[in-house]
Amino acid sequence: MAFEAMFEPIKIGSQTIRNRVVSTAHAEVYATDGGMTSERYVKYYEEKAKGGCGLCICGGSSVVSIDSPQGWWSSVNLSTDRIIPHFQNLADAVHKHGGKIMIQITHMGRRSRWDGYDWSTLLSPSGVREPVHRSTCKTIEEEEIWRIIGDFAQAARRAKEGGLDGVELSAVHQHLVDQFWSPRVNKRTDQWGGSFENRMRFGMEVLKAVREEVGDEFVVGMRITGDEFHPDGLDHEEMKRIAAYYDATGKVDFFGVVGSGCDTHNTLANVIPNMSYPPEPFLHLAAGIKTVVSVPVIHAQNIKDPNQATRILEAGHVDLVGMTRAHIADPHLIAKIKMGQTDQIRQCVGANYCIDRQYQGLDVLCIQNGATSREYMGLPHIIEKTRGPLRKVVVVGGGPGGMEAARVSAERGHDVTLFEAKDQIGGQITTASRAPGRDQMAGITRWYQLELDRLGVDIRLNTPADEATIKDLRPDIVLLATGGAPHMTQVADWGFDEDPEKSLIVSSWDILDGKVEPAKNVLVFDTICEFSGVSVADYMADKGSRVEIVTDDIKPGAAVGGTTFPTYYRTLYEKEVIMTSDLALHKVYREGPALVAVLENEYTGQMEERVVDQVVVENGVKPSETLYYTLKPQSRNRGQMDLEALYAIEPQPCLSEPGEGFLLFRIGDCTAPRNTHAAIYDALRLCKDF
Amino acid sequence: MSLPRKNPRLEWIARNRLHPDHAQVMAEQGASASPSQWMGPAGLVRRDPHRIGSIGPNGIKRIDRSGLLSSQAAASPGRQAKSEPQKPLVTIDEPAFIIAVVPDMAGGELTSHDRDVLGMARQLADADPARQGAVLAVVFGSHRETRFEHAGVDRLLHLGDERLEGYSPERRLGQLEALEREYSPERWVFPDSQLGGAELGRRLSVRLRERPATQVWQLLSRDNEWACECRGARERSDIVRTLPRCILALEECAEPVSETRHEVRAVELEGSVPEAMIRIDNLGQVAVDPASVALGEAEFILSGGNGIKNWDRFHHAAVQLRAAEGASRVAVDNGFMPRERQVGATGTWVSARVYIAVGISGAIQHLQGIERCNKVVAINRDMGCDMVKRADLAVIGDAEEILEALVALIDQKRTEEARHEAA
Amino acid sequence: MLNILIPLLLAVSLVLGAVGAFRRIAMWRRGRPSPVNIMKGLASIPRRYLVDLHHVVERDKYIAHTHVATAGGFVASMVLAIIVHGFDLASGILGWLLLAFTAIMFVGSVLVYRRRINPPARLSKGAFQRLPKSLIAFSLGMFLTTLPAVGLMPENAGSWVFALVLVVLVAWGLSELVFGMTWGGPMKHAFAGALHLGFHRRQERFGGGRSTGLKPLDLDDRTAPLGVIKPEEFTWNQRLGFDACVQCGRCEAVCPAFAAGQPLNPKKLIQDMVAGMTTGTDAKYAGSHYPGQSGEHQIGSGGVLVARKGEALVDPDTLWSCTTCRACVEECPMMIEHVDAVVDMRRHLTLEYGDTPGKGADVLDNLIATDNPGGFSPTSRMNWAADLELPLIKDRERTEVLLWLGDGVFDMRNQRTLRALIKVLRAARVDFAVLGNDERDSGDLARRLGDEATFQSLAKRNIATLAKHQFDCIVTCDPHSFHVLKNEYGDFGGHYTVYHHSGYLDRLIGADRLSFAPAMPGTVTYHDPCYLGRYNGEYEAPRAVLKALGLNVNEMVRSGYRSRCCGGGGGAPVVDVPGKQRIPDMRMDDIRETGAEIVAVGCPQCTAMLEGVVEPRPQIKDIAELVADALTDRPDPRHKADQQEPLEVIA
Amino acid sequence: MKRHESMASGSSGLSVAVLVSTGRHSLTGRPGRADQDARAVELALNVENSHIRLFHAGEPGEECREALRGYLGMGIDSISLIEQSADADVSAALEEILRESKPGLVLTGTQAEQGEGSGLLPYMLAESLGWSLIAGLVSIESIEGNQATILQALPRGQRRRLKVRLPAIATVDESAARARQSAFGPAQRGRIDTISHDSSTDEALAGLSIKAARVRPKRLKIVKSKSARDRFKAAAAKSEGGAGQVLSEVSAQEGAEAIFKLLQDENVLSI
Repeated sequence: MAFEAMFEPIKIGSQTIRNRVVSTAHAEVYATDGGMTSERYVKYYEEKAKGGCGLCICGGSSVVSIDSPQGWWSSVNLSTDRIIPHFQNLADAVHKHGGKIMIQITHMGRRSRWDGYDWSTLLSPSGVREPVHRSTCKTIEEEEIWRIIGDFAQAARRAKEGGLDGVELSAVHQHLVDQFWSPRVNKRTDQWGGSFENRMRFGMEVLKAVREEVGDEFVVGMRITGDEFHPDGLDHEEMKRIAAYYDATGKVDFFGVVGSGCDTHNTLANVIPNMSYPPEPFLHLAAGIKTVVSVPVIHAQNIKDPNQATRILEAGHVDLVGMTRAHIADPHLIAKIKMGQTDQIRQCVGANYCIDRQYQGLDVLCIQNGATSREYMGLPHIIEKTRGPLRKVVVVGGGPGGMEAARVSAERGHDVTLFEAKDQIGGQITTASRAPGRDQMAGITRWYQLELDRLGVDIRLNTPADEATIKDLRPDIVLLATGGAPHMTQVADWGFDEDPEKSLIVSSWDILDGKVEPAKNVLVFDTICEFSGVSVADYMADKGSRVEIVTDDIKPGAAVGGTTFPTYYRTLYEKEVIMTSDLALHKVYREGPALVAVLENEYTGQMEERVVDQVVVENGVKPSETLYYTLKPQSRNRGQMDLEALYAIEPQPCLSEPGEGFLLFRIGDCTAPRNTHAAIYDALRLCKDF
Repeated sequence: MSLPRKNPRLEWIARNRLHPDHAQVMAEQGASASPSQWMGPAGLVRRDPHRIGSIGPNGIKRIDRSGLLSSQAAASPGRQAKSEPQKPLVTIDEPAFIIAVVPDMAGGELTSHDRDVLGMARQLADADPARQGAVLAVVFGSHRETRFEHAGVDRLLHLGDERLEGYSPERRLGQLEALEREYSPERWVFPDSQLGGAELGRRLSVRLRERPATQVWQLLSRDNEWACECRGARERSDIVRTLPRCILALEECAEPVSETRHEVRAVELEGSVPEAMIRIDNLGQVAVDPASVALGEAEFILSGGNGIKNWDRFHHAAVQLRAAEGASRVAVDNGFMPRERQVGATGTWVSARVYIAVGISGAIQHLQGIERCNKVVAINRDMGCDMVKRADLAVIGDAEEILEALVALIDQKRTEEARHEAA
Repeated sequence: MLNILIPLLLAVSLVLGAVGAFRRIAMWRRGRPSPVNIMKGLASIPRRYLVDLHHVVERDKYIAHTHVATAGGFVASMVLAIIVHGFDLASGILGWLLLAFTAIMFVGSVLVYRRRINPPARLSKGAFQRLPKSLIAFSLGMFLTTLPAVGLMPENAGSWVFALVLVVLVAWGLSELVFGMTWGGPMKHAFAGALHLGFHRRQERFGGGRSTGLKPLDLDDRTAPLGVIKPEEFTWNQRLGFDACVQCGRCEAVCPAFAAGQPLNPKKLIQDMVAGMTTGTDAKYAGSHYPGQSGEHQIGSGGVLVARKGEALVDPDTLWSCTTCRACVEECPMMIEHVDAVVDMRRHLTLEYGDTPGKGADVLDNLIATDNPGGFSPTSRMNWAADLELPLIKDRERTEVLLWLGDGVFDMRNQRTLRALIKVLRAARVDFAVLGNDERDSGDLARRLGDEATFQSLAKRNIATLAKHQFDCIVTCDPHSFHVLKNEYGDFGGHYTVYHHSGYLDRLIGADRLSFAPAMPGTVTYHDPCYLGRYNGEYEAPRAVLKALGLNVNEMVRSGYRSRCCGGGGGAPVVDVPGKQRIPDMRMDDIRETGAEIVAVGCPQCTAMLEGVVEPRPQIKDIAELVADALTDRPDPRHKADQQEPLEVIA
Repeated sequence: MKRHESMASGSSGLSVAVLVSTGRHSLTGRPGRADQDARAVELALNVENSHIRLFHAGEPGEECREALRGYLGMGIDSISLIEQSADADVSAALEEILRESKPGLVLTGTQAEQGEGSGLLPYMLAESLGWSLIAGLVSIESIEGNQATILQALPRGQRRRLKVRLPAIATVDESAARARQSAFGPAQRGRIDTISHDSSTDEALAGLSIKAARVRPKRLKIVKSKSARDRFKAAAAKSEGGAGQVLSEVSAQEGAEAIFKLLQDENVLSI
């Protein structure tokens, strides 16, 4: 039996966990109504349990006190007994499938925002401000310390009464407990600061109070960091000492270990390592903690693959592996391993769409899986075969939308043909994956390629579909996912020309796709500020160009999420890319052998120039609509989608209406440029009822 | 670097922002020494943001907005040269005792196991500041190790006699006995490895009538006395015992030396070593079928990725090179190679002496899987790919042509060799 | 002349026949002893012949009618001929009767003759090609000879030439049919066959019974041979059984290994056993050989049937190709026990030489050291069910059902079946418990691989474990465990009521303890596991369960007692003898022929073998999975459960 | 020495002694053949024209006998069981037996599955008997006169050919051919001949504390820097070799030569 090590049950405290795989605590941003778990929340975890996950620890940063605001991230609020019946639903749903569920409880101290909800005064041991949340805070008083200790105990009681299997005390990510631990934040000289014992006191009192309240049977764990990576913070040796100190009490049932602190943007990116990181980059820290504690150790951070998980477990570095993003990408991960379908696992690529949304206070979604966290709406992870008529479905365009449309249609049992003009499927994903450190994006395409092959989809590469080729196939449904092209013509003075010889500017796609070689001195003008601009700058600098990236927005990469822009910045600065903001590209003209780019200051209108060899422009996508307008008049539905049905996740009414000819739909960027998730989501919700 | 020429008047003007010529002087100064900003013909300021600032006296980039010190600018900004920090050198002139270590020196270099064992020897030598010991390494035959000083070697006994080259346990034992007579090491430490240490260590122990501690995996300090923990009963038990004189230690028995340099003072055996009775003749290594060795164990791997177009030729090359075959995840997903050949974090971790990556760009998972390889060769079209950055040797060009040339070269050498033998 | 010669011929042939019979019996008796009740055995022959044997023969109507006419005609003619001609009592009805029977026999013989023109490949040729002519000669000769006796023809009619022809015809017929019967001619089957029916080593098979469990070896008796390597090491009645073979080749036609091109042909194997007892060579054998083999074979040096090195009559691969599916036994009109012979010889190879091929040695080592064939830690048996909280029987005073999980606990595929079964049992509120880590492999695999010692060790320890607990019955989803627990543990003192899960589910459905949602559309076929069907006669329950789910079963051509093996039995996948094609692929072709989208199975081995067939192929689902998928939550469960009467079969 | 030569190559064939120990299954601890010792027996059985004797020195008991039957089942008629106390140093007894029985070749496993398992015993015997010692034997290629040509195991599946003077004691590597199946019949019929022998107590044994082995995970990358940023970078960065040689714009031929040279330097090419 392969992957045996993953399937050996383990006891955590009184609970037997059926396997070694954990969905660790993360903020789901799904709780509603004052921090109550909702149907959406329950279904999201039920799906993981159904898929075989051993232990789910839900509710990242679920708060125990009312002065730790839960509203910003729609996290769970354990400061009131109102939560108890909600937990009962959650516990039943997970237990029904043999899973175990615990919740992370915390007081976030200074790590929050104060400017909303109850306009709380944030607390911290010494009133030191936290950079990531730009939050100021007061110095905590003795009375407040004891109140919060009591709040922890009450929160644990509520989890227990709600039928959950345990709580995880968060002493990581610079929450209140580890704010007391860290000399970086705790400058106190009273009994709560200074010496090791004093810094440990708050966490110890919390642990004691919680244990006292819930008894020995209920699981109580702690999540800690393995090294804060701050010069004035807690290092690995100190963390080992702390872990051993708490372990010696016998009151802790497990430790979860995370590498890196996260109170700066740069360290925060470590906590949820994106695709530019090596696999399990911080395993050594968790393994170090394991050498000093007597209870099981959980480690998550870039563990996504069953082979990788097995290797880690077999080696005995830790006892359980967190595969959290892996479960967001595919909650049926474990079931697929057990079914011998490891090649069918939709593997997390580390795009961090999930966590980057979370930091913007948006619900957690997966870049490549439209069903995740939409289980409550009835979006399926497993597409069932249709019981209705089998149809001929033609999909035009092999980008994310087209691939998902072809996959879902084929899973429904239809006869699917996919046209792709290029020599490989993937669309813009392929272009995106060419940038340094972004190659994992291609993993999305690889999964689709394997699935489409398995489902027997007829993929026609190097075949730009036209009216005749499509109609030759006598389709019942035509889906256009033809994407678009770089939008280079918006400003005439940029000097774009279809003829590359004459054009003064180059698109970022042409650079990344390798059609145009990077020149020596380059100006990248990026008005979109998503991944594409910083990617192309990074790519060119990597090839040896001197690059300046200019934007008229507030900073280059402004729209790149909180766990990803730091890794771009690390590499851009390292390669001496100049990042300039607030300047718009006004005009490009030739002067002798050089190009001169005229930039206009967004706020003063002042002009300045750059003398360069090449000007690269990233101005987003212009939809390709020609084919659509050719086919539209001939289609039964005139290309229209019933939005009410679409948004309600219901079948398009036209599917059941009789009539001659084909139905026409278009999805993704050929409608309006959005993103990968949007294209995939549209394809899924539209095609699941074909 | 030439000394900067000074013009005190211009410096004065540059410092004096109220001087009427200030702007012009500043512009001229900049223009002569790579300007960062100047006036373009269209009357718009032209900037070269790459040129802003210079390297200050501390070797750190400095931007002098005051202009006060700019004339002293020495160098334009650029990447700061990285230098390896020099570790302190430890010399032990009169050691209180000797810890003798006999490293395996596979391939003429210290193995990682050797380094671990030297690390353990270091612990034994340095434990008591009042009684400082020295680590003596015994090296047989020729070697190409250049970093003994970083591995914690105080004394090096290099026995270069060519008869000690290769597998020669009986002769080597004779030399170690001589060493025992002359230096009476306080302890003998061997790597307990199939490469030689396991055998030589046991031979010496029984010769010296010492009961060795074998498969030692950690030292323990008990009441000012050394003890050790060993594996016993084929990995099934742990045995704690007082530390004997002869120690055969497992990999990772101790951290290798990393913070100090050591003297590597050469020593020699004074007396003559009696001729050993030789009962074993080494007839040399035997070619084995690479397919019979597990991928994770393979010594030599030829690995193919997306850049391979003709897989038959790849397989042919692997056969000719007598290398085990590996593949990137992409090649496996695309169905060109079986799943069990996948190298990387999501496949097999390999530890080859030489790993040739053909047409593999080097996804981060793949790079992790080859972390333990000794030498990595990249054959790739893309000079900027991560595999080329990782490689010890990278050849940029058409993978198939290069492979074919390599196979032809090997063919040619083999024929020559065969002719040579026949003659 | 005739009235002298004919009685003389009769007398001579009878005497020669008696001598031959004596010698033949003595030859059989050179085998190992096997106690039988002689009188009872002899007395049982007619009924067994006419009922049990005919029951099998009747599966082929043409040959059944032919056989009735020919054999019935001959027996009657012979008896009458002795009376009519031997004692010259031709007058009256007897002569006419003799005429009638010889005429019937003649018709039968002609039918036999027709069968022999372009005979199917399974039939042996050689002497058997002669037989119809001999039959015709006898019936014709005797008919014509009798004509004068009843006065239809004048005495001494025709010339002496005619008389001589008649004598030759009768002599020919008598020599083939009377003493040919005991001297090894093709009619040997009648003589040996009749006695074999009487002295069969599995008496239980007659009268509709079933006897499929292997006979134990006495391992404590150090002098007893371990299995069989020489012909004399078979029991005498096994030898008798081999001699009963009529080389009809029905076994050959149904043998999955033969069809797959593996070197096994059950008919040839039995003939090799006969050759071993008699001539020591297969030179005269005129049927199909073992696939991939040809030429003559002699008994090995030292008189061994199977040679480890060099040549003998039987190659070890022949023995290891057998899946022990019992199709040959089921099909044999002479009720010969091929599988017993195969296992007897395997026993010798394994127990004496340790010559179990392929992965056999690993599997047996694992069974010895870990009590499961995969070598998994015996303490990890319940790992798969950590989340199911299964009740352990050791925590219970008694339970209705002891759920025997089998080694499928280590297999992720079979874990799904087990989960489904547990879901169903819970839905039906069955009071069940498991042995947990105390369970061991049932010993089936070891026994089929010939390792009787390991089998007995496992069996005895399992029986000792079971003796510690109180339960009403055992339920298992593994037909191999089912068979061993039900039919083979008895020899070691383990007697239990055992159900295969299909049978038990059928009962639960019958007792209205399960309710289902309407069946999904789609066609289903059902594959009978050998160890459930042929070994235990359970053909109906699985079909009844499928019917209860609202599924229509599209039967395969080969189903029920004629089901084709999946290739997974008898340790065949472990020893893995190569052939021209794989048995499961052939079975999948059978399945595809039905057009079914789902094939329902009831055995972990079958599931594994069939799922090993490359896709695209129909889905493979265990009956338990189909039942679990169709379950609906019962309304008002608690209330009903409290008043639930226990199933009468269990209580 | 002279006498030995006659033993080793006389007309009666080579006399091979196999020293076998009692094994324990790695998962269940059940007694049985020790894997390497069984491979040693297998090697001995494959030496042509040889006379094989099996010796076991240890505490007789049911478990011991059960384990020894595993060897008998390989088709061995008898095993000599030299009775020793549980805490005995068996080397003296074995030395004496070997001195008496004068085998040409002694085979045994590399390491025992029970007890200290130091693998020292064959070395002690070779030293005190003055015989050759071979470590890591995988197969015996030929025996001519008092010379044996054998293959020795090296790491990573590699092999080395050695010519050894007999008499010799060889430790058999776990990569030697696997032992044949042990059959029930011969295992039951084979004899275990008990030989009484004085035991000399292994005094050192009392000083050892033996426990079940702990899990010892392989070392992960070491990031020891005192600088938080260095630790951070070392963990988060992908592995790069740094100072590798890059050959661009060279012919395929030149590229191949550079690779060829590296392969030769690293000694991975077998030519």
